[in-house]
Amino acid sequence: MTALLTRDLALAIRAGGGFGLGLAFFLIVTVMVPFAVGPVPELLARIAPGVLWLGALLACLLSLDRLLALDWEDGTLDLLATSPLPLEAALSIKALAHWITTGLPLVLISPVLGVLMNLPGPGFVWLVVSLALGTPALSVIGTFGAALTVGVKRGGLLMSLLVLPLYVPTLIFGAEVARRGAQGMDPTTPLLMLAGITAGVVALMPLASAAALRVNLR
Amino acid sequence: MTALLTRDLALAIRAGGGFGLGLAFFLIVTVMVPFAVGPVPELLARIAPGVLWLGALLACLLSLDRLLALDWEDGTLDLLATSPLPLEAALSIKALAHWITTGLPLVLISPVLGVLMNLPGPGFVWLVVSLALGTPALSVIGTFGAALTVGVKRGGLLMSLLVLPLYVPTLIFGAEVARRGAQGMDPTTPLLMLAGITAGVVALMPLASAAALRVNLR
Amino acid sequence: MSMSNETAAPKRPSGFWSYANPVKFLGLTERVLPALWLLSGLSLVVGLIWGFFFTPDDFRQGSTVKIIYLHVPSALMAINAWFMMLVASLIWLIRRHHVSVLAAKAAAPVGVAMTLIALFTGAVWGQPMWGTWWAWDPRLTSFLILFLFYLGYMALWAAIEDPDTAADLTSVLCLVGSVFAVLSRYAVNFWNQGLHQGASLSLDKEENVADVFYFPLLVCIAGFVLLFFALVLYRTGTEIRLRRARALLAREARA
Amino acid sequence: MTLTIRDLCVARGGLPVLEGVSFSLEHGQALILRGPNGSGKTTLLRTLAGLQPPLSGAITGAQDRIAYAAHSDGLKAMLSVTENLRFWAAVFGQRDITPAVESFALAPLQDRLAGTLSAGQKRRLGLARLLVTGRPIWVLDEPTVSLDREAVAMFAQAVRAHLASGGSALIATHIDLGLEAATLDVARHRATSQTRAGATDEAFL
Amino acid sequence: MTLTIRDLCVARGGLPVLEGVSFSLEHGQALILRGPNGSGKTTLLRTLAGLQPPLSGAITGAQDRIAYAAHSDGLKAMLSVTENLRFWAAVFGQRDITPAVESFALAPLQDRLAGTLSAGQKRRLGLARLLVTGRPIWVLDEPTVSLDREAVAMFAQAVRAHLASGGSALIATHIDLGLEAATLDVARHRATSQTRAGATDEAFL
Amino acid sequence: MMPDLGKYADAVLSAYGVSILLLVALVLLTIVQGRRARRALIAIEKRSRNDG
Ligand code: HEM
Ligand SMILES: Nc1ncnc2c1ncn2[C@@H]1O[C@H](COP(=O)(O)OP(=O)(O)OP(=O)(O)O)[C@@H](O)[C@H]1O
Ligand SMILES: Nc1ncnc2c1ncn2[C@@H]1O[C@H](COP(=O)(O)OP(=O)(O)OP(=O)(O)O)[C@@H](O)[C@H]1O
Ligand SMILES: [Mg+2]
Ligand SMILES: [Mg+2]
Repeated sequence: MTALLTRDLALAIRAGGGFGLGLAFFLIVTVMVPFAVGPVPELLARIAPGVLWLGALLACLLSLDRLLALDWEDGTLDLLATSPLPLEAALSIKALAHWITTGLPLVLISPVLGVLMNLPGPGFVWLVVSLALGTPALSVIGTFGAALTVGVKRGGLLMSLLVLPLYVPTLIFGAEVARRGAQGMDPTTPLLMLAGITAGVVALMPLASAAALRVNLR
Repeated sequence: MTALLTRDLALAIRAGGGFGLGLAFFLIVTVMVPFAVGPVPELLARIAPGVLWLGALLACLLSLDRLLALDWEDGTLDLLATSPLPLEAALSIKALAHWITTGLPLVLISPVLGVLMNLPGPGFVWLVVSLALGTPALSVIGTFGAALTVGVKRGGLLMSLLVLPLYVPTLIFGAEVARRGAQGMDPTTPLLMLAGITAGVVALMPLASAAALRVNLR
Repeated sequence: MSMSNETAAPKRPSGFWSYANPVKFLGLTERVLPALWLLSGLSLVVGLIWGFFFTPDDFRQGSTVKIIYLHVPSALMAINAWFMMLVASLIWLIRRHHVSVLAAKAAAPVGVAMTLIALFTGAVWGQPMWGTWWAWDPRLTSFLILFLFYLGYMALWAAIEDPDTAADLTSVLCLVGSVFAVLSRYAVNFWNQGLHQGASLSLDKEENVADVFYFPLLVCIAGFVLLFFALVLYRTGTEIRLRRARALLAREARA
Repeated sequence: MTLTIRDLCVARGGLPVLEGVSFSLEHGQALILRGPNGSGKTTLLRTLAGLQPPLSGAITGAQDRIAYAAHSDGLKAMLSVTENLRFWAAVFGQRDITPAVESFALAPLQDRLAGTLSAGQKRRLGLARLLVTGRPIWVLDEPTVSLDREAVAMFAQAVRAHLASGGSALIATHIDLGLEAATLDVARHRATSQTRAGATDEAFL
Repeated sequence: MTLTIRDLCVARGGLPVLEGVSFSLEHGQALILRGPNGSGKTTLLRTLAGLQPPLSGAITGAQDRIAYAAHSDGLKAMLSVTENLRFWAAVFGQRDITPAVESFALAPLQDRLAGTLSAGQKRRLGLARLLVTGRPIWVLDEPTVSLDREAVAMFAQAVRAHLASGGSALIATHIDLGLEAATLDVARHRATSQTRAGATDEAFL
Repeated sequence: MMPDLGKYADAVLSAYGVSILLLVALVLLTIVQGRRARRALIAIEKRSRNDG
């Protein structure tokens, strides 16, 4: 178990910045938004929570294809499936490694990007809280998407297509928490929903992922 | 030359919808935006041109990693490099195939998504024109990014990091054309700039891409 | 630095290019560096203390003008570091001197630090002056883009295993990136006319920077320039040693 | 416990490839699978390793006792030789990787990244992985591809040692390994077009 | 024109691997490269194919005359056997793919997607690609990996026909192909640690 | 000694603080890395001279 986690982390760091790149992508996407919609401060402030959540989601999504595809190509998954480690546990660990290398850094840097997007003062805390609570769900759901598409050569785009709709509830509640927070409203209800989704997904999704992966390994 | 183009197109269609997926991703990203920023019609109308351009850009970006990586893995690039076809020409053709399977469908479907995003009436023509003029540049610049990162295992994220800043000028002028069009202003100046960038990039970038690829094949 | 087991190469280039030889380069920098460190430290200390303690407040900006002694030199160096990387990359692509490309590699983190200082001091300055930490002003925006180019450049170095491949690819990226950085600058200017002051270092625009601010600023700029050179030379030496260690290890493994 | 295969029928791409395969593999025994290209060796081995279900027939004694090695070795280019071995050892609950390193003469390559090995060196590392699984049944698909003569001998020696310590091995190969072992020619079990593909979908075939 | 190699020194990963390699290859000749794993055969062949520059030495007569085939065959899993061959024929300005199909007995597999072939069948298709290049010098890295005995004979036959028609071939292999050809043992050309890696950076090595 | 920074004290002090911190960190990092590389190289050279 720990061996798998440390190996995945080591690989993420060595293969040219597993940490850095997710971050950099998040940064770039949020930086591109003003170029696209124009440099109007109050407009930016209004869409800031949503854009930051969307940016985090896309950064997560883009790194998903590294999650299983490499291990599939070089046969590691075949060998893991025949190993004593249950596939469910292996996939949970891989999701955890993905979160540590992608989700966690995003959470930590989001306040800086909030500044760039003119996020109103009270929004910062809630942005961080909602991301910290929501990104684990993104990693776990993403693992399912990766398991579904792992047999497909370069299934990156297909996976995005499958995963994005699954991300909708997390995105809605997460962005709602951040938005209400930024407008000084009470974010408890969406926060509870977000927490519920994350808890449920972390507990149950690995079962589905393992089932999908087993089919793909056949 | 034609053989390479038809093969790339055939592969894109057969390998599970090269056309469909770019489109679908574009669709989903633009659909996610209302979830993220909240369903306020006039807000959506205001950010519509920018969001559509950003969506097109991301859809393009996400399909870039198929552009060369598959051919690298199975040795096709080695063999192409030793073939009579100059590498510059081969890469131009690959960029063209990428545009036909990704950029062109985006251009064609953008009016529909404009409706979803409440794009104001006069904006439609200019949205389509700007995308038609700008997406070829995206494909060509993307080919350069792909050529730079082709040796790196699963360099998708790294490639995004390298390519996104290169996309900035195209994005700014493209989105500006669409935005001015939507607001009934005169978009000629940014349109000319956009055309200039596309022309320059199409003419010169393949040289850089071929140079990078040759280094990577060593 | 012991490279005593090296034999002399058959024919060596002379003059400036002779420093493309790593041994000679290390020999030179070994001698120059102490002086460089000392000078840069001295001018930084003098400039910053002068600026911070012994200059008056501006009538409009109050004490915030003191930020200029960090902001302007770091912004200058951030841009010039990239320019130096561009020149060094070109030298590598044309003459294939390893030291040159290693110097470019060594300069990137320094450039990033300078960019970060410029961004941070600018943001802190902007809060009282413009009422916001950040505005999408063209100067600021193109700085952010420069920051992204630095990140991309460093990430590419980190991602590629073979040093010569990495050198070639990062050099090509530096070239293409420079063109696009200039393009972006124009695009951004077109897209938004900003808040930031224009060039005020030119001496004829006396209204912008009075002499009291001007001289300590010059000392600070000199300090930053010297520090940049000291850092880059030292780091290039480090990169050369890492390359050599790598080569020796590989040779050992193969023997 | 012996590995016993009874009347196995395996399919690839929805079509039966082999049928009526039966054998059993005792402790200390090796079995060489032979057969021309495309005859179904790979399919059979993947089925035994539990990576795909058989169409019909029974496999007993395979559960959690098989170490499978095919062309893809599960090696990470960015990890060193020892790191790769350590990882697989940990996954299979083992600790000691020295026997593996020694059997395949990997000591001089120990600190090299796996991605910088030559084809044959990579292959040796892939085979060394078998030793750190601690599993008794080795199921190997063309293990000696790219190996030079010396390395093939090294491999044969490792197999002999494994058999001597009570393990068993099932090896598909086209070349002569110099092992004293029974041979099974899968060509004789080629599925005839009569073979049905499954229970509920006979109508398709 | 003969392929002539004079005093070639090739490097991999920044280190010299082979030095002082000299030979020439006339029309109708084949040369077999031998050497233990990791001795530098692959590196030498890639250099000759023009995929990497030599450290020093001269290669004449290689420009645009080499057809290179290694482990990766440049085959697309989603294209059929004929489509794959047609594509490479078009890239090399050829038209007729029937000789290639016939030489490697691919007719029964013609309409199968390349991805559904077995390891040996895929290899046969990769070798058939050589015939559609129309290039006179074949440079082959372990061409017979995964082939059964019959297919190896098929390959040897194709090489003989190629030589008879005035072509030449350079083959790195660990097994005996049954070809009557000269052999070059690269192990004798191993670069000593004295060899320098480049022009201006002597101090690195 | 300390000049009166007025209401902008926070801004000026934090700008100086962070910038100097960044510079010092950069210099320290550079020197630590340099020292480490130097030591590693000397060790390797010594070993390879003893072996060969
Ligand atoms: C994050 C925000 C900021 C960034 C990235 C930034 C960046 C820059 C850059 C790139 C330069 C040009 C250096 C050169 O080429 O000479 C510069 C100069 C300067 N900046 Fe800023 N700046 C920022 C905020 C501010 C603010 C808020 C002020 C003051 C209100 C300011 C005042 C100045 C002054 C006086 C100069 C010197 C002008 C010159 O000599 O060219 N900056 N800054
Ligand atoms: N995905 C697939 N769809 C359809 N048929 C397939 C597929 N994969 C393999 N086959 C066919 O199944 C048969 C058995 O293939 P298998 O790979 O098991 O052969 P093999 O004995 O391992 O051959 P080799 O010695 O060439 O490796 C072959 O005829 C092959 O063409
Ligand atoms: N990327 C790399 N970095 C450093 N060394 C490498 C790299 N790739 C290969 N090598 C080393 O270069 C040497 C030559 O490798 P090469 O692949 O040419 O050998 P080979 O003769 O083809 O061996 P095999 O028979 O195993 O295929 C080997 O010692 C190998 O370990
Ligand atoms: Mg097989
Ligand atoms: Mg080889």
